Amino acid sequence: MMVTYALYGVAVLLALAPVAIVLAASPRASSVVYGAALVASLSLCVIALASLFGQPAAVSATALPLGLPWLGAHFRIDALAAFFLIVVNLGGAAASLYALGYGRHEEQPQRVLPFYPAYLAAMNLVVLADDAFSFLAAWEFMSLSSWALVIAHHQDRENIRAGYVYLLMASFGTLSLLLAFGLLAGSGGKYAFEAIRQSHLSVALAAIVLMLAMIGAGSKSGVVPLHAWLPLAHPAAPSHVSALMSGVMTKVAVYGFIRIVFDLLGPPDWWWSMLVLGIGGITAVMGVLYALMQHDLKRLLAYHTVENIGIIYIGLGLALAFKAHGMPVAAALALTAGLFHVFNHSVFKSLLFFGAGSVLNATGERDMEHLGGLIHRMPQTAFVFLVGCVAISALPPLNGFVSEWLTFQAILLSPQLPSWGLKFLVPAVGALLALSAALAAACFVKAFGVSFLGRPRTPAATQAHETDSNSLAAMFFLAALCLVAGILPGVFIDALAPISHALVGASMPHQSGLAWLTIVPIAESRSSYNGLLVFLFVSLSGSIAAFAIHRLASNRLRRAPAWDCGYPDPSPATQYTASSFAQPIRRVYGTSLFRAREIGEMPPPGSTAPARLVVDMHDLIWDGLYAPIAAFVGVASERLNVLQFLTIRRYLTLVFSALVLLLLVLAIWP
Amino acid sequence: MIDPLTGILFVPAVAAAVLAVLPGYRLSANLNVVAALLTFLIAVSLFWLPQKAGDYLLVDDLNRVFIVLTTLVSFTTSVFSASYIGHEIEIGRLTPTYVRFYHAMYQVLMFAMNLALVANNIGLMWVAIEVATLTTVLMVGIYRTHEALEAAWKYFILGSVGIALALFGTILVYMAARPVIGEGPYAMVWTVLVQHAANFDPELLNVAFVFLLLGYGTKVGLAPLHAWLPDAHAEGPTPISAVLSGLLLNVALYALLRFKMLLALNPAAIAPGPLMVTMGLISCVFAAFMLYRRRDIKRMFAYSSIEHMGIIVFAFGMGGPLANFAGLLHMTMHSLTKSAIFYAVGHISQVKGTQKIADMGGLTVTNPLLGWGLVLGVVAIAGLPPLGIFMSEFLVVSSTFARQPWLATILVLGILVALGGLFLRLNTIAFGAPRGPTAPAEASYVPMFAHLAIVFMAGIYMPPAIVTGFENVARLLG
Amino acid sequence: MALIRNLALQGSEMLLVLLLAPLLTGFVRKVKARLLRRRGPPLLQPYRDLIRLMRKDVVLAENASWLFRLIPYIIFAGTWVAAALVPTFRGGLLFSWSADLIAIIALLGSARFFLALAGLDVGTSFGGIGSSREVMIASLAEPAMLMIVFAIALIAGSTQLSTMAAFMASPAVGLRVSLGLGLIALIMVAIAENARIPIDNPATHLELTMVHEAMVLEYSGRHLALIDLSSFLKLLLYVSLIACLFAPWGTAAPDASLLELLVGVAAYVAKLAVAGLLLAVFETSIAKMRVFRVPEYLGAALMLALLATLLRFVSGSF
Amino acid sequence: MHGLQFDIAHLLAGSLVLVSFMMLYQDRLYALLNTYALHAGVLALSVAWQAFIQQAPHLYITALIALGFKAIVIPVALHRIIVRLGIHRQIETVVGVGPTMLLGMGLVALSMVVMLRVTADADPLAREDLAFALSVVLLGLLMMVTRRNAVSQVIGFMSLENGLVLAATGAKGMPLVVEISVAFSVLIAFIVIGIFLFRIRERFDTVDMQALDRFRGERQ
Repeated sequence: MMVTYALYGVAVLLALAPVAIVLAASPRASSVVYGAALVASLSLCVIALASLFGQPAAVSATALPLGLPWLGAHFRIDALAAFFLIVVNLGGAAASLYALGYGRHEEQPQRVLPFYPAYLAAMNLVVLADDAFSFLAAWEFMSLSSWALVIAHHQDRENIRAGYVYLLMASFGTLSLLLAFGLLAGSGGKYAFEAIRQSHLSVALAAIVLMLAMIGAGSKSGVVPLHAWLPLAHPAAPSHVSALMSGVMTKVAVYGFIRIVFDLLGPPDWWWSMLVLGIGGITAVMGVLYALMQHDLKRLLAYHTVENIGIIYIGLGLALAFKAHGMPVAAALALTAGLFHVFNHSVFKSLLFFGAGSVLNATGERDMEHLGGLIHRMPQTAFVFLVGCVAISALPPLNGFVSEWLTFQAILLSPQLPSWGLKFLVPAVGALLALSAALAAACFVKAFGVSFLGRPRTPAATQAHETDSNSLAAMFFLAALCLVAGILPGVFIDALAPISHALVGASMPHQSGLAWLTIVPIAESRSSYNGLLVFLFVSLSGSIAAFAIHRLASNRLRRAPAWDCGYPDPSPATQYTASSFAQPIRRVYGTSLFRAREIGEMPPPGSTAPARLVVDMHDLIWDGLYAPIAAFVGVASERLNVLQFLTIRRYLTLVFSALVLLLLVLAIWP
Repeated sequence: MIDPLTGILFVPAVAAAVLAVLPGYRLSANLNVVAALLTFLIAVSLFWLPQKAGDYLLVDDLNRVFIVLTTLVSFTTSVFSASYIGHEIEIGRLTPTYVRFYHAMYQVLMFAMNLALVANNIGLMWVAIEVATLTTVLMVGIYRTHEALEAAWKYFILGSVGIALALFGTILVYMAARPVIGEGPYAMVWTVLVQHAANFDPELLNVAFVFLLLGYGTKVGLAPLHAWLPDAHAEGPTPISAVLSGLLLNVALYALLRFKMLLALNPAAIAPGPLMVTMGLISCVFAAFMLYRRRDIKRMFAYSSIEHMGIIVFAFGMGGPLANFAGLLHMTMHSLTKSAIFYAVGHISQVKGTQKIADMGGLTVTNPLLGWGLVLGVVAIAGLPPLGIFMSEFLVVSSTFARQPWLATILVLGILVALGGLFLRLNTIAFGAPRGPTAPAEASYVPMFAHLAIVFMAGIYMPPAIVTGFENVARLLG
Repeated sequence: MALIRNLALQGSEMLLVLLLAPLLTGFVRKVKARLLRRRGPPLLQPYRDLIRLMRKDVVLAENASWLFRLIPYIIFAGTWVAAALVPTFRGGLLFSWSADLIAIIALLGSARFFLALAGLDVGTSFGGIGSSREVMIASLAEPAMLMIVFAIALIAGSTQLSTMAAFMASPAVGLRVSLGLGLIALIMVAIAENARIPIDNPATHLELTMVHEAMVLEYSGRHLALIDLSSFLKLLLYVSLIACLFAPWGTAAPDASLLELLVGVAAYVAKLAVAGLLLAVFETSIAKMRVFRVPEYLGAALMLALLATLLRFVSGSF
Repeated sequence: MHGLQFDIAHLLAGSLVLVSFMMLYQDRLYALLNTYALHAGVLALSVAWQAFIQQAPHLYITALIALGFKAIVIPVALHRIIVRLGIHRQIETVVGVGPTMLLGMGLVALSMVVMLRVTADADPLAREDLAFALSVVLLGLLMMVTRRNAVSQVIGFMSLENGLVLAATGAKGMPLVVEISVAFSVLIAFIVIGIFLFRIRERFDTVDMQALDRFRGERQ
């Protein structure tokens, strides 16, 4: 029974938490905890792989006498769960391996170690859960444990604030999911997913459930405009936790959405896809634009997660549209694209956060304006970080490109959709997707170029040192995974087949049999892509050129000062900074979206004051949505607070009027 | 072997008498603990006692749950109060005379609450609850400070009006019952009333319920009748705050439930549900907003009690097996959690020498056990898993949303706002740079962590016995 | 046997584009000079430049990293592979299925990605200016290009370049609005992508408006040669892309005889000549625009392409 | 029971309501005290009458308590307190007497409406009595909330409680009536003592909230 073994693994992780509390004082605690977590995650990963590849579509379920009485806690592994288990535990294993090195530099291990394994366990439980209560409990416990990790460094008020916003948004999401399950389960309280699958909701109720799920799962995965907590919370946590939150937890949220909308909710209505697609497109573009405006490396990465979530939701939305219109094959393509992107993003986003963490360790800096030239001091980190950047910018031959390519193929199928709304929306979403892809490339040119290339901008950057071997091992592992998934996508697509079979009733054609490991989404004549060959061609022609030139022409090389049109400036301050790099894009997009203004203050003639250039930007979503709510709560509590300071006579008046009111009600009662 | 039913009344009564004359706080504190423990053990034995109803006392599934909960919390509280009072005496905030008075009153309170729970006569129940109220009034004022007297006075006046209203309601119930049952004491015996409730005059019952709702609702602390509650919690000794929040509110609620059952049995009478639901929602949302402006830690958690009472009353008002079950569970969990929180708060304010939130900070650094205990308690009270209140809130919301979407939504918003308020303050208290005196606390952690452990357990696994018990009660409540 | 023939043809095409690319640029320069009443450099000047550069030492800035030395080869390889995947004088390339048009554009995208990184590597202000403007332009040009691909792919029912070309050559394709829009947008994008006037000036330095040249400012010797060659290739690629999509005449069939192949080559060269001529005339007849006018220009292209796609989505008859 | 007894009981109950109105009308503390004494006296009468017609001797005790304690002891004590605190001059009403009276009318009407909906098979005496009792209770509460002066508020509470006793005695054969009246007398005694102890001159809540703020900082 796969699920039983999986639960054993989770139990080990849970047991680690108290162990960590006990050990916290000792210096070996971190290696013990992370080592054990690594082993547990790996074994869970193996279990998941076994249940996904062993006999696909095989479902193993079990129930424990825990959780809700008279229902118990149900757990189940089907293809979908298995896939997400792989995502979770791959990320978990990588993070634990990374933390074996990174965790040593933690100054307050006792505030990190106990919650880390609990957090991993919670994410596993969400995926395993098979009834509403266990699902929500695990879901909220996931938020809770990660909250504890976010405020691990609680001396910094910013982290406390981040954790506060995070916890509020997370509970908001959980509560809306709770309402969704309230509808799904009905007042009879049929909380088991099996029972929910049997029951059928009316169209209106189903729509409400969809929106609640969109709000609940969306706020957790960070769709615009519910993303506000994400860029605050993810960077605040220790880097390996940031990687988990950004790379894995958002995917768990996506899992929740898929589970509810594709599995529990029954046949979709066509306009649902409009909602999901629209949100996805906006999320993608807004996310990457936000990211471009950042100069805090980890915050940039966090914002960029928002973009990738948008891409995933675009895939899911297309799948919904095709499913609603009875085009299972196309739906399978779209769903596979989305899921494949889930996997890819979890890989390279974790990789990038690890890289950021190593930089943070080496320099103590998260602000790109204080970095630069790290490629000389930490070449290996620079290399893997570069791989991550190329992958996340959706450039061939790495994996990011494949999933976006599949999404494009799915979009190209959608003219066959009958409904007019989609006819207009889908091309627009396609344009948004293309835009976000291009902007992503710009964003990571900035991220890598400013922090790793150029000249060091601060002494901290000058004294940077290469990170430790464990961290490097984790990062190289993920980088290799990026390449493999990029050049052998067929394997992954086939692995996803049982999921799309279960959810949309069809799957993409079998890939791995094809010549040269090409992938053909629909038909050979229509489109095909072969990452392996492209990779081979590029590397071959590159090396041939290099060989030829070095052999036939010259291979001599002299070092000299930089040319810079003859005006080289020794000061590194003359380099382009992160914000100046983003300036053209800010002028193009930000003027309207962020009300970005550049105010140049020129001192009057004769004054020796320096000229200043101030950029002021507004997060319109925050100003327009969150600030008013906060203000409302403030005002309401202020007004009501008067009731704390009344005189006894006035309190009596309250009682008296309540009495009279109720008597009046009785008097006019029919 | 004395009959347990009388035992749970007898032991506190005797203990009260003894404590009233016993000098020396150490001894009397221990005696207090012993008496409470004894009462608790006897109460537990009630489970093996068959249902029985005399003219004045009765045991049934409903009050078994309440009695055991009450005696348990009063036992743990007595343990806590032993160490708390010890500290108060050291710093000279209380004189031995007052402490003797305090212990005696404590047992009187136990007696009154147990009596209210086992009373089979609505008049007797009324008397018992009023005695309990007056006792707590005296204990709230025990510090004799400006604010303590203020709070006690406010509590006293509002309480007296509540008493009067409740009595009028009781009289009306008797009037309604008399034509059916006939004159004499039997028209006030609960079990008899229940049998004939269907034939009572509905109009009279309605008026009666209005008065009872307001009268006992004052004790439950429902808005807008709540005014006494925050100050009484804030100014009294912390053990009393724990008892108030953890027990006295429940006892009043118990009375309310009894009469709700009575009305529910009469088809012609108005449904008590909507009234309770409305007041519950008002209390929940109102208290949630009130959390934001609090500066005093005990007053804050008092408001949180109001909020949770609102949730419980909402659940019972909605009715139905699931919601009732959830209400009971929520009530139990809230009693345990809130008293645990007050234990922590008591020691914290003793360490910091103040109740001002602004003067506390970084507790998890300076006093890890207290700090993390408080964090755990707040996490529990905010309804986060894996603790028990999450389960009850899950059941309340999910079982009512399908029936009353808007009401459930309002409730959810209230819960969310309350969570925001609680954590806003918790961040200041438990995290960040330490503020205020950072002396290590000489505290008794056992009661607090025992409660939290129970709550934690309940959130993960509920023993079938308890579940069936609750289910019976839920069915009883209809 | 057929495989060997195909391989031979594929190889010959790859060499052909490599050989023709400098010539095209030289031709454009020559024509421009003529139009300006100058004699201008000889046609073969680009070849000479390349060879001279290859022979020279590389003068590398002190803090240039290993990435800086690697990038020219990456750019060259990416561009060359992309160019090799575009049918020139003969349809049905052997490896055409290994990357469709989207992938080709993505290949060019990765070349640009690394070029932009190169601009930042040495840490000079000019490099930064170049990179930041380049990514800004790309952030609009790439979506526009993808939209164009969508429009055409929806007409041809494929993103496979050979299939598309074959379809465009077939009579099945009539005159379509979306095609017209697509063509205009494609030309606009091509001009932007190749850093031609009015977007950028390939023949200038020491000017704050330069984009492409600013990025490669620190390159010298063989590195510079490779980068120049790549940009020649890119120009050729776009020309032959436009040619094979919108002027598929004279392209030899996959299984064509030697004679037909020669005809195809001739036709191809002719197309290149015409395109180069037009480009030169266009460039001389227009002035370079300010950097922040470029977004409007590219935005227009994006809108046109999006309109074309939208029309295709709404009805097949457009 | 035959008509006469009923009429007398009815008359007494009604006059209790009337006296409550008179109390609402008073604006001098002494006058108020005297009116209250009258109120208690009428209550004692009606209780005694109930005792007589119900043949319930224990009710006589209640009557005696009403007469002795409420009609004599308490007024005298309050009289002393007023003198001691020197507040016999003032009596501040929140709303003027006129509106208060109107409100009182409304309350009486309300209680009538509520009570007369009670189906008639509950015996009429009970109905009428309850209606009157309810109005007395409401009027007492009204008095508590419309008077700022502590003493007058206490008096309001006591008249409210008189209403309760009226209802309790009207409820034929209700047990515990005596105990309840005793308990209430104790309660009132507490309140009076409280006023005296805490020197509450003006109103129940002399402890100004600013003091509370100073100590607890509840208000920023």
